[in-house]
Amino acid sequence: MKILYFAKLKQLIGKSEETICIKQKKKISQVINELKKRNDIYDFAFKETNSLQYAVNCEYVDLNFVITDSDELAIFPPVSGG
Amino acid sequence: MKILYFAKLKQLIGKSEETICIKQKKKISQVINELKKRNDIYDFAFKETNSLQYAVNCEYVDLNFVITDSDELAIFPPVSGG
Amino acid sequence: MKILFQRKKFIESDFINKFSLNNKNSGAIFSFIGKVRPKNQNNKVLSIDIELYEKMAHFQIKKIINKLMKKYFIDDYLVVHRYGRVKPRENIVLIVVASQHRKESFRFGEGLMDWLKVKATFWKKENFANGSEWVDQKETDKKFIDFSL
Amino acid sequence: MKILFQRKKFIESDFINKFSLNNKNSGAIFSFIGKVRPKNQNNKVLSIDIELYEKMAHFQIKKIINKLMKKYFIDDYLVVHRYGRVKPRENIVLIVVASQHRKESFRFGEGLMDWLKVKATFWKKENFANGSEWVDQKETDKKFIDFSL
Repeated sequence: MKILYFAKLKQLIGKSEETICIKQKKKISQVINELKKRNDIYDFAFKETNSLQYAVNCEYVDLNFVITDSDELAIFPPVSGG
Repeated sequence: MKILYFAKLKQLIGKSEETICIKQKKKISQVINELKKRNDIYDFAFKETNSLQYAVNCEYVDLNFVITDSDELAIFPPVSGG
Repeated sequence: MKILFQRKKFIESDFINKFSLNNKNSGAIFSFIGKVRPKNQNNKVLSIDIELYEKMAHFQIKKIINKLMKKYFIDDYLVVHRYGRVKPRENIVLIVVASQHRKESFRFGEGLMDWLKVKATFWKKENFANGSEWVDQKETDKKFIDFSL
Repeated sequence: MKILFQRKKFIESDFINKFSLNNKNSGAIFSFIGKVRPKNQNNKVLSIDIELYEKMAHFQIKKIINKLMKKYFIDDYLVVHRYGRVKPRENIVLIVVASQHRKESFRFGEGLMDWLKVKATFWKKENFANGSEWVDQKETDKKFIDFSL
């Protein structure tokens, strides 16, 4: 599954995207917990970025949303365009 | 006192302005009754033009407003600009 | 801070670009253009004639603006309104407003249009192939105005 | 009916005049321009960087537009939004809407801006002399959106 990071989160993690393999369906919250456990950089990045938002295939979803390996997950702070 | 006519009222009366002499203070309604009595043209014009509006020195007023000889009275149908 | 009444036709960019440049430090520029529609209920409009009581139109628009400026903080405004003969598809009215934040411009610009429609002394006459007709004020326009101002 | 994301800077008239000409028969043209303000609370803004998740921004704006079009009858719209580095006083966003009657354009244009502010995937970073800061979403912007859509 492709994960995209944007704005401050991307800056703190140090990359804009990566691919992880999800064998069975998972909640977004689980995926994020696993990412946080990887290392201090991820842990810090997720803790430092407030009120993150989640989108799967361009639709906003919440942490309980269940994703599969073919999805595109995007994680980012609240938008500030316009 | 100067009286200005606009739009349909002006078209029916056949002039855009005229000056009348007002010796003492009068309500607008009185002035209009006197104008109507002048001749059939005035009478018809005032009857034919619906929901007339009145302005004295550029401020909207109603028929009971009292005017003096130094005022400028404007009579017209509801505006339709913009 | 200008109110212009003119016979001459104009295009948007004659005014909007310059206005935006003059208000370099504003974050929001609102504009509204009202144009002559080529038809009125399936009757082809050949032209319209706009009559103007200039002194009062100026006075009334200024009065609305003063009220709106007490309520909404804006940086600048421009009002352009044509009179005389206007052809279908030409611009009749242009309102441009500059403010720091967008909502102030929106409320100011919309409020100004609403009040202008019922207070500014312009009258339109539509010319058709088979005659002319004075345009009535729309009932709906009366409902839009904010009497708290 | 266009949504454009572009790096290149633009001026209003690049779009508004043409849009108005393309919508000859519309009675109302609404436009809103959002610009970079040169200061943020007395800190001089040297530039801003706008990050974009393009696919999602397009999808979300289209979704808002589809909802708004069910509620308000409009003739046409145009959305232009810049990304990349933008200088103070340059335009960031332009929305133009054409409709028969003004209120439809106003409601559509304002609603689109309101939703765009909280849903369209753009992020701004302000660059100052002594560092950069990501711009937070404004609390007030959340209050404006019409959840009935």
